[in-house]
Amino acid sequence: MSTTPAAIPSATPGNTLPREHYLNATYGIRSWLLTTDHKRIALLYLVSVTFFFFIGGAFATMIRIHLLTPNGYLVTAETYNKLFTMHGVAMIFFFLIPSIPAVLGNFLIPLMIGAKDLAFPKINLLSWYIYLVGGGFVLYSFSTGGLDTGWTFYTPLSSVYSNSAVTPAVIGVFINGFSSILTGLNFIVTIHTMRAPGMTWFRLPLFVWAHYATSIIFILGTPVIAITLLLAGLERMLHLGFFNPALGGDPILFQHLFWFYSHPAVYIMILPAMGVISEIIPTFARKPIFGYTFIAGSSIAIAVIGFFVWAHHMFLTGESAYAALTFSLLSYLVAIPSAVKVFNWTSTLYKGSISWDTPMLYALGFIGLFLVGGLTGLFLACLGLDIHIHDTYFVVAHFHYIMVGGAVMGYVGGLHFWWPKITGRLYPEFLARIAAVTLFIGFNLTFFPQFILGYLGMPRRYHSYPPEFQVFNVMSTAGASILALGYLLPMIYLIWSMRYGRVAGRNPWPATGLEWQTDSPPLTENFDVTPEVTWEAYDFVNRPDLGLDVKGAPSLAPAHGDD
Amino acid sequence: MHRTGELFGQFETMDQQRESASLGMWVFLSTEVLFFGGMFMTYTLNRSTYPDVFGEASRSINLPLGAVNTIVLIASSLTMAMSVWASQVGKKQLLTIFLILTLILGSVFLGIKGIEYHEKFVEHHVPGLNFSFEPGASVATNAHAQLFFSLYFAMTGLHALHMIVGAGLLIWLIKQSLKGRFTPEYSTPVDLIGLYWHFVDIVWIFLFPLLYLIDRH
Amino acid sequence: MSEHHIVSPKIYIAIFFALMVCTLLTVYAATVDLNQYFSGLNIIVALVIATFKASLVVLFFMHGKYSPKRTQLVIICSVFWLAIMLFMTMSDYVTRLWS
Amino acid sequence: MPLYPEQASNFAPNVDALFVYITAVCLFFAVAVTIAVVFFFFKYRRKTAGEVGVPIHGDMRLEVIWLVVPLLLALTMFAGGAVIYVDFRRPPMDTLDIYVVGKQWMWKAQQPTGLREINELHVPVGRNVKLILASEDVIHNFSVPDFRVKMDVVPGHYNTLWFRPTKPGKYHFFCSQYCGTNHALMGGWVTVLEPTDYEAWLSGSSSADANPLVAGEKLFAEKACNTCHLSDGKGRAPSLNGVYEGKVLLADGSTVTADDAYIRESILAPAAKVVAGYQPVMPTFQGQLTEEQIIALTAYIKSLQSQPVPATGAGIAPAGKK
Repeated sequence: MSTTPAAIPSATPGNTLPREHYLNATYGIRSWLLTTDHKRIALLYLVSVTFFFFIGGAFATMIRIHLLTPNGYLVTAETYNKLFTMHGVAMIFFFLIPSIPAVLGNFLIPLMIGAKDLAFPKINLLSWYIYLVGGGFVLYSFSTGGLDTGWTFYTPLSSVYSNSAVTPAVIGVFINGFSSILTGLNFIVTIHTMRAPGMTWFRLPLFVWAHYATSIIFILGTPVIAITLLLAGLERMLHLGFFNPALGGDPILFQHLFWFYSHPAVYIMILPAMGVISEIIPTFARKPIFGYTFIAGSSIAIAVIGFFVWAHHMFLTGESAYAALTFSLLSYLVAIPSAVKVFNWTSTLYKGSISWDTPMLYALGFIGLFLVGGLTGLFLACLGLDIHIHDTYFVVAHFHYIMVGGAVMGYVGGLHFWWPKITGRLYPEFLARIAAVTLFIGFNLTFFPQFILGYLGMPRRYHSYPPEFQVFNVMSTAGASILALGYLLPMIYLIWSMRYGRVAGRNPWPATGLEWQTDSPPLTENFDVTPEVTWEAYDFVNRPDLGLDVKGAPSLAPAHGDD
Repeated sequence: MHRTGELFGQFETMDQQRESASLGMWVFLSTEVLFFGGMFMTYTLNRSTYPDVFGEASRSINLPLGAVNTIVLIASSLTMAMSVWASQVGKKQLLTIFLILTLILGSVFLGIKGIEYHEKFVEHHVPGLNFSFEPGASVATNAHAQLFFSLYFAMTGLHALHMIVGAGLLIWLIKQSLKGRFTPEYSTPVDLIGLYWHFVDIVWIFLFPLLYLIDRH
Repeated sequence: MSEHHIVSPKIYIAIFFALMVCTLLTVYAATVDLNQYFSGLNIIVALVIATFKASLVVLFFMHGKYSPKRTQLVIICSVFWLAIMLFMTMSDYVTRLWS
Repeated sequence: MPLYPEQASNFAPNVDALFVYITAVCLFFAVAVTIAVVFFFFKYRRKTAGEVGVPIHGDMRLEVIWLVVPLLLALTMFAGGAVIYVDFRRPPMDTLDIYVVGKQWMWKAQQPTGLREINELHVPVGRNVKLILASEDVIHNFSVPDFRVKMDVVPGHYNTLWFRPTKPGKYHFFCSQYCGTNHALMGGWVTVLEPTDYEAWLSGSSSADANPLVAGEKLFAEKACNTCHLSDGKGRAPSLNGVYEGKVLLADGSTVTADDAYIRESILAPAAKVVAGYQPVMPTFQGQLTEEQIIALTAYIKSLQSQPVPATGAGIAPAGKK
């Protein structure tokens, strides 16, 4: 991207930070570790999920280096298995699932709905501690023998045969589940009861709708994986029998229960990212989102239909062909709301006033990568094709496009978008654009070759592979090194900007949400007085306070509903 | 915890605070439904695969104890409901009495459960500990009976764990109640813990026929 | 419970007795071989009684009947999701034998 | 650099065709959206700092179109996949049956003649081949990319996988379900031979004691099966003559086909499906037989298919065989 004029609009740039805000309200370690302020808890989460991201990233790096050669000599088979398992566990349970909800959601939901805090601030803090305890168990497992069951913990490998430290890992993931549950509970109650006057359901930012949908999954899905892992753990620790085929139990039942949560868990990762994108696009196109109700409704539809498709992970386990047909059909249904979102985002760009700021670059990157990730889901939902590509690198590529291309792009883009609100300062725009483009290129180079590898038949979770697959593995590893740089760069300049970045002011973009109506960084109580909402979501025209050139705008008829 | 009837900073009104607390508890209970649900699913499949052995194994557990326990637990639900009523109408002494009754009934339930577990232990019916179902039972019957008893212990064990947590909460409530903390304006903790207690009762209402009453004819 | 509905102790006691009767009924029903009339009737009867008892507890002891709509929605959702899990999973096992 | 593996089975052309179709539809949408995004990105780039976009809130007709059109296209993909999958899950009747047992970390295959192979599988070209898959420990997956087939190998029950090789040659097979330390090494080669070569290979390397028929017959006596399952149907248990692939009438009035899975179940859980007219007296053999021994017994029972069926052979449904 070349340089762009007027990248940062000039709406109310302040010179100094507000005198008092949540970051300097109190000092000392205790004031952080015992805080009940949702914004501080969000920052605690930010630090801890970043920690796990780098742990998971380190494992990923070793995996990619090992796979440079067919008979990789970096690590043994046993170690390799532990690497990809620990990569999965760290990334999924301790980075991706909490990332956007617990960091951005925690920070923003009360601000967006005009509340002083979440409904249960102490429970919010508790959920962070639960996360830490769960993380502690998992790290203990990683450091005392590691874990080699795959992040899916399939029985009877995990409950009977594995010799690695399965028990502490299962306990850790079990405990961590309650952190998710409490976060979801807090969000649902907060969104129901804490909205400011005038903040009706259909004036809610789409980010909030996305988190409401996510919370449904947290609440109704997470307990199932908790109990399932508990049962598998009991089978291992106390030799009880639930799934153990030696006693006549059915290992496939474990998969049913596991995927009952773990498929919707994919939507836990992507829905909040979709929420972020739904905020960024109208802001940087300066126009209302196209089809508000459809985007909001599709979030709920994804969360609900997402619970009906899990057995598409099990087409080849010997599950009944009738069940397979049903689940395949339902899987195609869940693709539709995602498609609706993409079309609406694209249409929002039409006749917008589009700036090329970094968050917008992430949003566009997200659309591109999510498109690939989502469309390749259609291949996997297809029964006939799944026979061939199931459990190959095609699957690996597909879910990395969704989880890394989608969720992480959304997360990093969201961090940039709200960074001025979180820290009161702007990140360096030029470096940020370079990082965004680097990430996009690195990501595609890493994961696109894996689609081809998958169709060629390379199975996943292989520490060595036939030499004919080497070319694409080398490409993938090369891409991964670019990707790694792309992640390090924002880490460095974001930390730098906390001290040296330009002071942002209340509403640097400007954006329409309530969170931009208060100081950056906000007060501990969020707002001086409880705000009253008199405008529709994403309405730039009837908002003189934003200081935009509304008169010069080509205006259509007055704002009307989208139905 | 906090002083009685205090309005927390994040809320605007007492009503909002009460509604949030109640909704929060219900949402929590809905996760509990799915939490126990995973075990009910495992039970459903294993029982439908081995109906006969499950019947045989079920007949080996002590029905009179289970039935008495059901009655005890439902009675404790009644006293809990009465505590909620007492707190709502401001009968402070009655509240304390009902809470103590609930706690006693809950403890009786746990005590009887303990006796049952002991019986099973003596009979070598605890999977993973010298399990042997019946002298002369075939290898398969033995294996499938282990599935039943694993579920029996996991389900009743997790239920008992919930009871123990509930008992702890009740002790806290009784302390508060003795200090006269609850008034008709402020009885949220009694309401919420009441909801939790009734939920635990409901779980048992399903566990009882599923575990104790298979093919008793 | 915003309106803080107060249920009279008489109702509680009536419900308690109804629950007792159901408990005795379910124990009695288990001792009769109902499967001879219709395969699986015993378990069906047991579950119907249990569901009825649970509904009484939810509606009266837990004030479900007097709760706001959104609380009732939460109750319905939890039962619905439980049903998704049980029925969709069993749909696999039940149809395996068809061919 | 090949972009797709060799097409060496009856499924391969269909799977590839479906792949091309779905790729084409997806490419169309991906390209269309990408072009639109990039075009809008340049065309509507912000010109002045205070500029706002045109406040368009939505369009119901467009929403309906992009709800319905993708749905219809998705249904065609579903249908295409369903056709292949149903074919894949229903093996034809005239198959060459080969038993494959997976264990950490090797594959053992057994030809109908009893010839055993380890991490190798020889099949004739043009024949329908059915693999009957069993696992001795954890879940594995038998996968042959060049045939576009794979199936999980699950401990506790049989899965089947069938294909018809269309091209002689050597093809990789893999374990595709993660199964522990040496998962990546748990693979081998399928060798597809001309029928005559296959016959030659079979006779060239078979040995009598490896014959499951022989082993099964021995087991049948060792485990005292023959004391009840008398061939004249007068024993305490039904005669097994002609039972394989026939319909069996059960005590509860239903009938089942006596296929491999039924025989396996009857050995391990005899009480589950008792033949009409007999008492459930058979003990279970769970834990006393290895998967290979069960396969041997099954092979022996299968060989009784051609034996005369006794008149008193209760349990064999009147409809007769197949």
